[in-house]
Amino acid sequence: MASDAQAIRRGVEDLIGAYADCIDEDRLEEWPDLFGDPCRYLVISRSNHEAGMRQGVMYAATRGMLLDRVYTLRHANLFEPHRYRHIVGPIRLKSADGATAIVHSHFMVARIMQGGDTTLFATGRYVDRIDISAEPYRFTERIAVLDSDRIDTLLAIPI
Amino acid sequence: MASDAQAIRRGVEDLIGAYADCIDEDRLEEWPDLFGDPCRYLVISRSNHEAGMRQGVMYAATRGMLLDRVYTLRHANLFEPHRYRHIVGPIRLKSADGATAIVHSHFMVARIMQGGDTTLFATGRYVDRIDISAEPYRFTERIAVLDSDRIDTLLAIPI
Amino acid sequence: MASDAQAIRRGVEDLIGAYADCIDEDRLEEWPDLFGDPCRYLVISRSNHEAGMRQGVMYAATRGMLLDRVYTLRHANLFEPHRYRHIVGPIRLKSADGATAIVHSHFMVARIMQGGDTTLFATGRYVDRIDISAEPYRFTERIAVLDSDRIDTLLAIPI
Amino acid sequence: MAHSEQPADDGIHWPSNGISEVPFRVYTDQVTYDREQECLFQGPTWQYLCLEVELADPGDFVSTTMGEVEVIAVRDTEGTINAFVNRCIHRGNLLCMERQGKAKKFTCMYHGWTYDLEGKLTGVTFERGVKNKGGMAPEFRKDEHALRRLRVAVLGGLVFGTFSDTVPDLETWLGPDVTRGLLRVMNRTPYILGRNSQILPNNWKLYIENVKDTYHASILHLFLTTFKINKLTMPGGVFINADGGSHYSYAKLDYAAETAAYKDAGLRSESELQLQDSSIVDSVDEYGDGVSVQILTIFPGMVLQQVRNTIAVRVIRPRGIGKTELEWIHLGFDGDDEAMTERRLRQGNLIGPAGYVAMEDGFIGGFVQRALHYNDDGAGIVMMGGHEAQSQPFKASEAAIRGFWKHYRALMGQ
Amino acid sequence: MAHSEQPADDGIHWPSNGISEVPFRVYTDQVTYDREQECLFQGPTWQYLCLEVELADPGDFVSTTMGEVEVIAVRDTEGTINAFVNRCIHRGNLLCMERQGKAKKFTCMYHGWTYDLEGKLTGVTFERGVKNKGGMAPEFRKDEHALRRLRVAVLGGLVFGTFSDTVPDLETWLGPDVTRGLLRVMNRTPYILGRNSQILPNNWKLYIENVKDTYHASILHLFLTTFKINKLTMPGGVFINADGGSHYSYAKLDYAAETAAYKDAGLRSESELQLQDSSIVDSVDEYGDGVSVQILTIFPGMVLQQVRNTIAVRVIRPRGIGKTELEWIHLGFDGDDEAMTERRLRQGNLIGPAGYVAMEDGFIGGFVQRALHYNDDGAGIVMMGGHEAQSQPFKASEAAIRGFWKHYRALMGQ
Amino acid sequence: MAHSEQPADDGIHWPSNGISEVPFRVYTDQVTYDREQECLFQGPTWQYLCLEVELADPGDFVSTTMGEVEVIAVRDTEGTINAFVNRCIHRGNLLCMERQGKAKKFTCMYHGWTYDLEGKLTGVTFERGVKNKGGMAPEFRKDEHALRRLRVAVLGGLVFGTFSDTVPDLETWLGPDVTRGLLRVMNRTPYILGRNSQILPNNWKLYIENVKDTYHASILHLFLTTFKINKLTMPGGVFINADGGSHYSYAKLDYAAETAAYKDAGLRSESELQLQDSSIVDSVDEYGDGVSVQILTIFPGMVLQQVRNTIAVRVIRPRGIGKTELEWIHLGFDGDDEAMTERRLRQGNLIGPAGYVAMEDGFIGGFVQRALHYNDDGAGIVMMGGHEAQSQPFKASEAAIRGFWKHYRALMGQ
Ligand code: FES
Ligand code: FES
Ligand code: FES
Ligand SMILES: [Fe+3]
Ligand SMILES: [Fe+3]
Ligand SMILES: [Fe+3]
Repeated sequence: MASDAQAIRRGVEDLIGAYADCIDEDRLEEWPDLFGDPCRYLVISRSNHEAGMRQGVMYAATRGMLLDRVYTLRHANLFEPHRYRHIVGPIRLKSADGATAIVHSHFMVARIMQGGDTTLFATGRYVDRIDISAEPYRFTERIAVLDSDRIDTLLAIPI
Repeated sequence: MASDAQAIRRGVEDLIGAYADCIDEDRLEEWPDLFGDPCRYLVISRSNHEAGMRQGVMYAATRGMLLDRVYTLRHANLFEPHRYRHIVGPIRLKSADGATAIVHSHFMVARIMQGGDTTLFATGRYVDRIDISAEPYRFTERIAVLDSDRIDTLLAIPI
Repeated sequence: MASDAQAIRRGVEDLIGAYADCIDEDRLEEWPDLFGDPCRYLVISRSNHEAGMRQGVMYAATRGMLLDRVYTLRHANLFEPHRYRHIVGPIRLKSADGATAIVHSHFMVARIMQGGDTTLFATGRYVDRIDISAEPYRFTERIAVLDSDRIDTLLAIPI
Repeated sequence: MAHSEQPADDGIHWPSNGISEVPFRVYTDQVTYDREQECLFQGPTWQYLCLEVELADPGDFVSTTMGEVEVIAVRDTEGTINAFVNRCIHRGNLLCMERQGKAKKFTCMYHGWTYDLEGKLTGVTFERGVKNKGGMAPEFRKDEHALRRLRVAVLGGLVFGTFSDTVPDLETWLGPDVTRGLLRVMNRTPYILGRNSQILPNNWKLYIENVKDTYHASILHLFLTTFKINKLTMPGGVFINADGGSHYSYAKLDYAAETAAYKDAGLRSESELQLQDSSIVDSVDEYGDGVSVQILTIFPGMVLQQVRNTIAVRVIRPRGIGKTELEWIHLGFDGDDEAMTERRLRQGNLIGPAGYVAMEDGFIGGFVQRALHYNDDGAGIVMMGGHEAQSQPFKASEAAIRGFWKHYRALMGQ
Repeated sequence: MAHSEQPADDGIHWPSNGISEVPFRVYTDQVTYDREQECLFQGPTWQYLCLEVELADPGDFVSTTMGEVEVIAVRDTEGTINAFVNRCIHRGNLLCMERQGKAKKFTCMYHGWTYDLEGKLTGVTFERGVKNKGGMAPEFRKDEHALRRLRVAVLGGLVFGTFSDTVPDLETWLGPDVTRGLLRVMNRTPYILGRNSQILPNNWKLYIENVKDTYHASILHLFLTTFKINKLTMPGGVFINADGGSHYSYAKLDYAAETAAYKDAGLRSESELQLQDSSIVDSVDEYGDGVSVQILTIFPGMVLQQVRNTIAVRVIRPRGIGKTELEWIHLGFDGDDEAMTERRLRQGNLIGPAGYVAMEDGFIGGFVQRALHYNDDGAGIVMMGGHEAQSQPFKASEAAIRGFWKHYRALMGQ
Repeated sequence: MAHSEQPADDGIHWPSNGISEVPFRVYTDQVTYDREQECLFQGPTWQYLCLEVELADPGDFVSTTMGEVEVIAVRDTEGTINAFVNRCIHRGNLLCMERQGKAKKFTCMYHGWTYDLEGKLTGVTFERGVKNKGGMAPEFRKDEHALRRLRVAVLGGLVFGTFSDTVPDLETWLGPDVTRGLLRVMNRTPYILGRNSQILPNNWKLYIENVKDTYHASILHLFLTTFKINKLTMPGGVFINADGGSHYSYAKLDYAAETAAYKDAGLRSESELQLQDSSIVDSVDEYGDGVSVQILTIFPGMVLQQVRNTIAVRVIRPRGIGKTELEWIHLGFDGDDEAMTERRLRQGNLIGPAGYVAMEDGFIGGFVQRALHYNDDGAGIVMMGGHEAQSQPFKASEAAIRGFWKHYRALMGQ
């Protein structure tokens, strides 16, 4: 009933909000916990995605792979310090049964370098499959479909 | 009562969400259906709008004119392939009676060229008059007030 | 109970929406009324803020200081005419008791010059302490934490 | 930053046969670009500044640019329109920052020097110091200083300016044909329906050539053929002035027959190949001469258009080798009724940045620019209609483009 | 806008000892950049255009760039692959705007001139005018015009093109070693798993040097040492072709031992210093020769890589002195089963813009560029492994980089 | 990309009368800009690097820029402060990417070469190869290599550096007046209240001139007149050092009277023309000498300000002909109590990018730059207070600006 729909929407919004929050505020260690295990996290350009080409830029199939990404970011990769700022638009709840919600949302991500340079780094759409069978909600699948197939310099922090 | 207000807000958010969705995901054929007939769709710069000058960049007074815009875009105009990414901010429900809701929202639109170039293409405010007398809600009037009076190269896809 | 939480969330969203609205639509005179008195309004770079350095770019500790900022903007400072466009992401309600709500939200601000130049001027996070003990809600504290410590040309209009 | 992008000259080599082969490098060379500012935009040409109605009363001013240079046009207390460079004599500050307004005098915000509406320096803050301390060096005489002045002329309600003391008066310079064409369109008092501007990713000359190019319309602009717009058009012609730089082309239309045709069309609205709503081409013969399209250019970068009932001035502003700002000033006329205004606004869908017919013109120049990138050897071919730049009674010709290059080469000394 | 950024030449002064000291100014000088376009990218070099499988059928075309120049590759009706410059003969418009497609002929959108799949001009709209009015100048002969043609060659399913009539055929030019290395990797019919592209904030040469730099891998790429990847690597070697410009380096790996090692690792998963999920390095010896890494470069700007089971072509596209576009074309091969595809995709985390091993290569060049900003006197030192550019059986060497400079200086005439 | 923007020299022609007429082209010419980097920023001038307190302990380092060049300042184990260019000797990589930190040595991330805190090259990875294979060419001697060294001096807790071996020691170079002015403000141990930086859309010289311009304050900064700030200011003066390049100006204030005035004001708070909350100007005479404003400049691009109780260092960093980065380093001092800190923060509204008094200085230079765009013939007039550059007991003068040009011309050899 309505209140349920309401509750699901709120839970989904919280999950999606927590995602942007932990990335932008540099609390990446919380990021893997937002996914189930196994899961699917894929950052891929729209041109590849629409052409049915599966090669992305970043890909994880397990929470372990997410943890490795965070560990590596912290300890085993070098890059100039920078941060993101996500703006995620209103969610589009495409479907929801007791177990799974399919949710789309638009995003813009600005990248801010340590020197202050700010650029519109990425835009696109999150295509999410969310496990709503239990609290806390978790991503079963999150595909970040990038509108552009060009990335400036590198992609270190997940989108 | 509250639940009504709630329902109206949700319906408006869905309409506005569907608008950005069908444009950004290149399902333009769905776009005219979001308007009543007759209707008023106007893309105009703030400087013209505030000065009371009516000349816009894109203008439709009927659903037929919207359909013509889509047909022309698909078959009768040439331009370099590109897509938009809309981010629409939280809506401001200015007023709502049983028949009509007046709604404002802020937008940013990024344009992504086939080569990958991404730019902040347009920013502004939607000033909407929405027919809420029946489901599905439809735009009686949507004015996209552009903050800038400059357009980069051309405006093919509606804002 | 849920409906309360719902009402608080809506009230907070309205306050934050009204803030962006009055700035972007150049109704700055309404801006001070959104704050309590005394209050704390601070625009500060993340690098200063995270380092515990208190120097910001704009600072007001009373509503009088907010009023002075608006008066000065209108009558005692010269700068090239321009406007902002705020896009504020979904709010994160961190805590709320009967008296105070702690709310975070992400923002992007585009700046549009009179000539039409549009740039991504600022990105960051609002860290708000909101007095919800009575209608209308008001900011007890609003810290606009800027991701970049660089400002293009000048900061005349509040963020 | 005029010189910040200035490279060594690569030399522009014009093929022997004059103006029907155009070296691609004219679109890519920085030295050429800088000389154009000097020889064309600051040279012996008349350029659009504003509408006379924007300067209705004494003190009304407009600040704009001629080429890359900031200038001011203002009506003084005698009612004369003056124009001068928007640069303070003291330290070079932009004297006026408002795009439009009303002033009794111009006061520089930096140190408060003041100028009258003729550009004469009338006030120097602290000229004699404060309490007899400081002040300007004694030999400084403010009456020896004035803002760099432009010549001004008005034709058909349009205000023009030039940096040149030698260029003939405006009408003589335009010649009788172009003058006639201008006055035909501007036969009533205009008002501004609105402005739009477009940033074009190409050299400014690619756009003005496009406007003068009567060859591309029926090919590039699919909209016209798709919906059989202008299918009742009757042959028109091209008038080119003596120096070649300015021109107009026109075509007539059987308005009545077209209107009838659309009426019938209403009956077979299932047809894929027609507009669902033909009101965007529902036109009236407002000039009573059956001419439905008249495109007029004034060297180097102004366009005056009548496309059915859309009337617009277009100003082409160079903004670097590969960047051009195109401003559209959409006009109505005193006496328009609501029906006419609504007609102009609906037809507005044909032109401007989103115009069904104008859209392609907005990007095609950028495609040429891209194709020439590091690939600008050789020359383009402009031989449609021969090698000359004469007025011609037909449109399958590039004569008007050749005319542009004829005058261009004369002024650039190439 | 080729010339828009062209400054006066500051002169590049090579220290006496040849190729083991590289003047920093080669990365910052605009004249040098422009000459590279002419002498290297439009000079006697073979450059990657596309995969042969992208041109499977007659009419299939790809439009791309060689250096900064827009070109088209297309398979004609005889099945031959042709390539030509993507610039219309008429007024220089970009003839083809689609990145990929199928065509019977190429029609310029601007004025409709048409070209066959060999680039010959076959149609000129209104060539004889309309109703005998206008039309092209009589002496214009369209059969005298064709698009500037490139030579084309195919090797291992990769299509190459050159502007040069004098450069030897592809295999001779590459030499036996590099040819062998290329054919080893491209030993099956490839398909595209996906593309990614990166904008690098540095001169293109800093990236190709990085690829040829066998010295930095174990130092810059912490990931390898942190997780002891390749700890079972056996010494490899470097092959450099005769002119020095092209090369490949390789290393072997005890695949079986590594797999076993990861199995054990599973038992001590608490260890901080190992991957939680080692599937990203879980590799198979798909070439059956124990080689786990082979990096091959073709002068001036192409890379073919095998890093375990990730196969990719990288194309380095100069986009200005301090800007480079790097395209990754990730390959699979016909016959890959789902397990192999999934393996390639997971290992894909090692390479590309977000690659655990490739990430640093994406920004390090930008750091050099920044350090050289207004500080480009002097020369870098490239003496690891001596002063020569010979093939060597070890990797602690900069020989491949010296090879690049050897051929670079030869073609640039420096 | 130092040279990427370098055009041919257009020549800067100084009018006969020395330094009271400044050719506008100095703000628009790329060759001039590049020579400034060499003759001023890499020439005989002392430039701000950091605060001494930022280098409290051995190993503490700061990386910054001098003009466009990346440099590092570090305190070594002997406690000496060293500074050198931030460019690795091997291939030119940016040696240090952190803006601030603590290090025992500097290790280049690219190939691991190491340097001690004096900039001496101490380690070359694989110098002798791996298992005796590869390694550096035998004649390479690492003890022959060190990072390009700067001279360093400290005054009043501020650390300065210079590329010059010939410029006199800092105090001699500044002269007694400017030295005294600097030590007056920096009379306690500072700490950083915060940093802000601004990108100015103009040539760097337009900003430093603005700072030296005692003429504009009461005119451009409406805030001061609107709210009658400083109405109790007493005449101050200007001290200019011998070479003309550095200076300070000051003004006194009757603090007590002002405080009283604001108290009264409280009673008539309806008055439109006063601040609702005057705490932003509520000041104390922290130096006990009644001086409320002291603006000090050090050639070419440093400012030390005391504006009431706001103390700040400003560093002007050229970032291209028409782009300048201005960094504000806001200071407090050990011993400040909370009231003083809050006072400094509230007064902070007067300065910085959003400063009631500083705001106009942030864009006015951009307006000059715009007015000069393709319009840079002629010269500005700097004759307020005559033609000389002497210290003067009054402020309605441009003497300090003339001083700048005097030293500028000397170093540029113009
Ligand atoms: S620059 Fe205009 S008054 Fe000084
Ligand atoms: S430019 Fe190609 S047909 Fe005219
Ligand atoms: S560039 Fe510094 S070690 Fe190689
Ligand atoms: Fe056209
Ligand atoms: Fe590498
Ligand atoms: Fe000032």
